[in-house]
Amino acid sequence: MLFEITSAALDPQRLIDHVRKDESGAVALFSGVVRNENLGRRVLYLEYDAYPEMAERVMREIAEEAMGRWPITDVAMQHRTGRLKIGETSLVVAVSAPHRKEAFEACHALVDRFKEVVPVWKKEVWEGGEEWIEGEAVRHE
Amino acid sequence: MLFEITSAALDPQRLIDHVRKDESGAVALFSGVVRNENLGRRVLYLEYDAYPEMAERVMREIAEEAMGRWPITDVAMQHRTGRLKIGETSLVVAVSAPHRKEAFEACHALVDRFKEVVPVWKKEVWEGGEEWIEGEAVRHE
Amino acid sequence: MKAKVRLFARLSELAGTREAEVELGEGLTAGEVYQALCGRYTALSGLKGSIRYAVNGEYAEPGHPVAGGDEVALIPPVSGGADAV
Amino acid sequence: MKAKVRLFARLSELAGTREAEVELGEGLTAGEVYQALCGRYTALSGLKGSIRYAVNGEYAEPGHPVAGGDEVALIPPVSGGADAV
Repeated sequence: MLFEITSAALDPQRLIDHVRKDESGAVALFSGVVRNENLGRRVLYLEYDAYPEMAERVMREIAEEAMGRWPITDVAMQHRTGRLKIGETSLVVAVSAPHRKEAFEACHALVDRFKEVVPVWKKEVWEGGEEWIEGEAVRHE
Repeated sequence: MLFEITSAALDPQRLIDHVRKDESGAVALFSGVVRNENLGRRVLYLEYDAYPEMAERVMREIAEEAMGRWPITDVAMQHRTGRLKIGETSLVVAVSAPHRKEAFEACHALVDRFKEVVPVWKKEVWEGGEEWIEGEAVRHE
Repeated sequence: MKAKVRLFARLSELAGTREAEVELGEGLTAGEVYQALCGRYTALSGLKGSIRYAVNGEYAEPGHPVAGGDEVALIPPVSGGADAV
Repeated sequence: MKAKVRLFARLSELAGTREAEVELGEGLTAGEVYQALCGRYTALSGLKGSIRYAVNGEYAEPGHPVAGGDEVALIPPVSGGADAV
């Protein structure tokens, strides 16, 4: 398992190599990329803030939940902080499993869960304004 | 779009870079990896054969089907041929989309469809024997 | 007896700081630590409904007691990743 | 008037070749091209139920007519990728 909050560029290949095991036939990977538009606004860049120590701990918790729920072999996640341009990768989640169905399901569920509970925040900056985007105020514990 | 049958090592990062567009917020990727066991047999290596010209054409067809069915922005696929060791990647499918749900669904469906119709075959070689693995004899046209 | 408070994202911009110290006196809960901060940084007021708390890096209820040396974090609704949906 | 035939995977091992030429005579279908090959490479016999055909790189029914210069491929059940399920 590998969980990282980092200001450096993310590296999907490293996460694929990390999760791959000799018994895993499938790796599913999600890469979240900064796009040029949101809610009809032309985005200039995003800025990410995080509570790194807690984020890495919560990532481990949700990964362990997923390992208990699906027959998967490993999980790795990275989230980037700081200013990200259009096209840069903010989040990578990789899951390995013997079979692809479980790899896809667990990877998708982990991305959903990440966005609910991992303490990372994004600010959208557009021409003439900016706003901290806030997710649903869910309480999960 | 990018469709390749190649005897060289596959490159997931290149496919991610290829499918990513400024309007896509999500890239889902599948990497099929040679695993050490199948049907209880200890696999030594796999050998892949393909009909490359037709395979690249059929990949394009199923990608276009997917582009018509889901709001996705691009698709790329590579399959490797020749002898592959445990842990080497035989298939990579990458899909970009504005949102992750469609990226995951289309990527998963494309891997399923690839295995039904793209003319690529694998031979499993284990201690003391070998066998061409044959999928379901489906007829889809 | 003091606790360290960490602020992130919109909350840190509203308060103009990413860290603060709060005197616990007879003892405070996580929610009361937030109320104490509101007295000092008035721009933080009125956000109680959307804030979650963490004590020493783990999510905690507003009523969770805070001990001397604890690290309390005010957690606005998280929004990691890139795509909205 | 001849067609080129391509063989892959198990079929190429059974025939001992990856390519063959078949004389079309008065005209043959894709399925008849396979039957003609079975006369030459007897190990290919009996696989009709599992073979699909492609003519010039596109899947075709067994009854698809083959013209001179066409490329006919005998396609055993495909099995790309790595994981079984």
